[in-house]
Amino acid sequence: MDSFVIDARRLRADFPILSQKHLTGNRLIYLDNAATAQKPSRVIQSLLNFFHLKNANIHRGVHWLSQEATRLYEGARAEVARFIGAASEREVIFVRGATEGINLIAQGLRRVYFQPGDEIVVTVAEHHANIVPWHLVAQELPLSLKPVPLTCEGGFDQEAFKQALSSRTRLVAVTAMSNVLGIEVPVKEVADLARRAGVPILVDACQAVVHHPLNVQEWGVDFVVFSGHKLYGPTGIGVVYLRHPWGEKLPPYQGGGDMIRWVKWNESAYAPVPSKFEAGTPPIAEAIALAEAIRYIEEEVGWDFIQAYEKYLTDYAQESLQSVPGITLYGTARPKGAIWSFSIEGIHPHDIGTFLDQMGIAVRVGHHCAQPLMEWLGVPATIRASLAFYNLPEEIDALAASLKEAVRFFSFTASQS
Amino acid sequence: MDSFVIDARRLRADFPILSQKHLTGNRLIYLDNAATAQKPSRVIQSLLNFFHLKNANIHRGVHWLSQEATRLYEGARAEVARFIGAASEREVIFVRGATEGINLIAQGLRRVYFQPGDEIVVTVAEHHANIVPWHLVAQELPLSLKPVPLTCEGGFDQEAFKQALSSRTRLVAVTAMSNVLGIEVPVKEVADLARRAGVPILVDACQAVVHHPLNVQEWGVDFVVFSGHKLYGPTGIGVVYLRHPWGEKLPPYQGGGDMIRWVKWNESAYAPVPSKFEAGTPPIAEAIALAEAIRYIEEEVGWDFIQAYEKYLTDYAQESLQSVPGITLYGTARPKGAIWSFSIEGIHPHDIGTFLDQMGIAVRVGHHCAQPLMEWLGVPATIRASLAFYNLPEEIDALAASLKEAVRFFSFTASQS
Amino acid sequence: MNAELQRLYQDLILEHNRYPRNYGRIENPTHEGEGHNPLCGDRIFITLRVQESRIQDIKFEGESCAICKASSSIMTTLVKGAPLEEVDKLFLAFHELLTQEAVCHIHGLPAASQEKLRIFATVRHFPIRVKCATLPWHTLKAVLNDPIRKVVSTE
Amino acid sequence: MNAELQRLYQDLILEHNRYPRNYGRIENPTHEGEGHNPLCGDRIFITLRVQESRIQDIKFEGESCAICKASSSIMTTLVKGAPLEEVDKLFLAFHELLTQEAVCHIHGLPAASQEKLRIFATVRHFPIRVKCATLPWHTLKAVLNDPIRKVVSTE
Ligand SMILES: Cc1ncc(COP(=O)(O)O)c(C=O)c1O
Ligand SMILES: Cc1ncc(COP(=O)(O)O)c(C=O)c1O
Repeated sequence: MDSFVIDARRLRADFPILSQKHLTGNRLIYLDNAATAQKPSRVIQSLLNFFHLKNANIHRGVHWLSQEATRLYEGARAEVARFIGAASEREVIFVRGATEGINLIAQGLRRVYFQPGDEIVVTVAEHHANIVPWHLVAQELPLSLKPVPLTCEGGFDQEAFKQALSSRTRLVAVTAMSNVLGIEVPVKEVADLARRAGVPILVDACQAVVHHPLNVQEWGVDFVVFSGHKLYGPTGIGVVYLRHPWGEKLPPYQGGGDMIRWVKWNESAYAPVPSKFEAGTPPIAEAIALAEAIRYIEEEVGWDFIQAYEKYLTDYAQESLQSVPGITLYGTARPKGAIWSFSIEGIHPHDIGTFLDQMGIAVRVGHHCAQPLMEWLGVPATIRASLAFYNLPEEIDALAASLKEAVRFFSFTASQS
Repeated sequence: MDSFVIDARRLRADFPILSQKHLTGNRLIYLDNAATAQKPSRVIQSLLNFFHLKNANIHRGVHWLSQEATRLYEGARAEVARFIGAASEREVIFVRGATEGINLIAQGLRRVYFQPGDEIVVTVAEHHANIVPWHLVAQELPLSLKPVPLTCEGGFDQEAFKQALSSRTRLVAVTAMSNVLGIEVPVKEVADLARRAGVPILVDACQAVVHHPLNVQEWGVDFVVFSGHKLYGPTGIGVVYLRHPWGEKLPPYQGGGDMIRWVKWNESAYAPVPSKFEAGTPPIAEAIALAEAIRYIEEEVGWDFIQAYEKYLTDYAQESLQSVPGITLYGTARPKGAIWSFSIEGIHPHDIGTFLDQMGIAVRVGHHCAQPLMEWLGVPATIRASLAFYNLPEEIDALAASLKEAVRFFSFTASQS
Repeated sequence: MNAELQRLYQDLILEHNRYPRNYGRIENPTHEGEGHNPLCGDRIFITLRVQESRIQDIKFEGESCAICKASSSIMTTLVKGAPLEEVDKLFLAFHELLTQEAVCHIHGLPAASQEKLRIFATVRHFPIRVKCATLPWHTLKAVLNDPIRKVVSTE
Repeated sequence: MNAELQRLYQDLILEHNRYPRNYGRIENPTHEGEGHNPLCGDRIFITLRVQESRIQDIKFEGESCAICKASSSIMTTLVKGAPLEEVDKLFLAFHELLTQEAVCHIHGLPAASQEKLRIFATVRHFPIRVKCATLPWHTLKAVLNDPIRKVVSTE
């Protein structure tokens, strides 16, 4: 394992923020990667280069800078298409993030696909981004969500899933990896079930895309979304994969420049995909920097390393955390990404969050935008430590040690007062 | 005027891209500012600082970085609110850009405000961003756009505007400054007319916000949108101003994390404004960098300088361009921003665009996302030179000289062959 | 141990968190209601009986962080038996304490009450935790204004 | 004068732009149709008469840039009188010329035609202008496939 750790230590040098001191003077231990990842210098440099050397608006300019910006932006699309195994870059749409992505799909399906009373099969582990967009649709066109439970360990329950599918099912929309539990949903298997049920499948790949390579064609899915900022890219950029011919079927999400063929006062005709779905000036520098993040991951980190080392960290963390008195770990099923949610008996997660913060440790506490999952788990909130390939075993040691200290601190006994 | 030019020359040092050489070896002359502005070092540095020092997701984290990021992001909102004279920062929503902004408003009004058959009064000079979103609404709920013509010089025609208002009018939606002609629409006056007609008014301030200070309360308007990238900020960020209580009346545009109060499987309740309209992870670094752009404009450039110098440049350009044989300038009415659209007899704008590009001069040619305006002007396309406070008179001289050369080049005479 | 933490989690707070006073529900309440902080999941339920413009009895229960639980517990000890007028004063005093830069003296309140409230002053340095401390007070105020059961949110 | 510009706007292109051949509309066309490049606003209208699998007559008109106009003009001179089979070959040859890295010889076409087409080879270095050159050819092809009036777009 030592060689792993040496590599991780070397890679940390690519992330300037990680060598920062915390406000308290402690060394910063960043374990909130599922909320957003830190950015390697290459990605930051990419933004800088764009604005220093190539900045222009895209598509409509015959001048050099505009052509350069267009080339880089469309190059980023091609890079993403290759990265996710899309059949064509025309299947890749740039949006602000996963949330906008699901809203784009939801509103499109509202207009041309759903019928009143339709059901959408989801898992109990969905992020609000895969719940609330459907509520907005449901306000205009009644439909309902059908949540499929997980096993007690947070694993995928095929039987339960099969039972949830019915003649009213019109869409399967699942997370590929829970942002709270880290557990994986076997997308290929679910896609098979969806296909047999004759309905399309949407995959929220926000977390999955960070922890292992994926291939939308091998998955056999119709819609995929993810956010750039969790994939070591900048904020303000995300990706929607619309398998052909969904891009033709869905109406445009937003109207404006660049998504039109022609415009008259009473009518307009739309450009072909992907432009049809990218109204107005897109996040140009951000798309280009996302492509740089992808190249960084593939070229300088490598999926083999990420998968092997993160598995090591996941196991290490499990063992370490289990030594904390009164801890409950959620989602112990495998396979899982390097995310651990837990609670500690008698201490509210919020207090743990503040305590750890004062130790320089950044974790997330709360419902993690997954309130229905909290309800299913029967907890008001959890503490979540989510890891990246730049985290170190000693950071996990520090977490476990601080948790133990917290347990002592909060178990106030009468004798102390 | 010399002191102006000295100041402009000094300010150019803040824009690293301007000292770049063009592909052809020529000095780069960037006159495509209405498409997107170049970014001062301070803005680029702001992105860098955020990702180097403060990067975290916002609102839901108790840890230090997250609190810092939240403070900076909400600070940016307060900065923008002050900049546009909003009554409260809760009236300011961050979006990707003006285009998304108008779509957000349009879809909200579709759901709670418009009735079939309603009319929206616009000017003939609208950008597609203020046309196509209404078409998308009209597909679900029939309504129509009523374009008000300008005077022949491109000026505002109050009589025509008054006549356009009728009992069917339910919204006035106008650009404050044409991105093609630079001419200004007197927003305060139009807002008065709208108020008298009892309808709300939306203002597309994309260009106006760049060329002069504005105050939404003095204007007396209900909705305002603009894009950060035209205001010397990064791509991926824009602003919607929703005058209270429109934020309460409009339903959320997108569903997801951070815009909810609580979520159950069949229903969710929304957070108060502005969160209600900001589903998911917003463009955090971009909002912070936009605030930096605003500070740069106010502190280091100054509105007095911008207005006086750009007026000088506008006049200078008018004179210079008029010396080009066969030129027609569009939109000579005043007041106007530093934008000139023109055509040259017998030469297609596209050929001029390529010609100028080879001289190192970046202008935009085409319909500028304003096809109905092109039709109204009776031209297939125009050439547009749009100026910023960092442009120099000698750059305008170079433009005029190159245009004259182009005229000679394209007036091929039989003797040449 | 980190000094900031000890300033936030003073002994009295930890003690009230561990051994909350007036925990539970009273019988035959005249007012009751729930308070909820969706950010961290704090949720408290207050029942109380008002007679002759005075809070005769009050209890709280719920799941919440230490700050919220201690604040609830201390609140009940302060308002139990107090005339509604004084409850108003306490509410305002507490609100000021948590939002203003420096409040040394809270006028018109018994010194013992002031002291109990003042242990929450350091919460100000943890802006994200302020709502945890104020939730019980906001809930109490809302519940008093309206004897019908309702949910209060601090967001 | 910039050398790249002179490579793009060769004399023959400028000459055809200024003095386009077969400009206008023919009477009694068997085929007609419009081509449109929304990016730059190029718009051309083609009328032609096909008899015995041969383009007997063809004219074009419209508003367009120099590249598009010259390409239209040269196209009409090449296809006028040509059998449809040869038109197909010319279309393919032109398409290759503008999209492939290096095309020196175009097989199966008269040398004179080849030369005329080849002046458009440099357009390849101006990717954003390629559609200007190909618009007339795409329009012709679409129009030939379908004698009913239709609008073709290069976008
Ligand atoms: C007047 C006007 N409105 C709207 C827009 C659309 O802005 P964006 O493309 O940044 O959404 C622009 C810029 O293109 C504009 O100039
Ligand atoms: C599984 C999952 N889905 C969706 C989202 C929403 O992503 P964003 O906030 O970037 O739109 C997240 C992240 O918060 C997530 O983890």
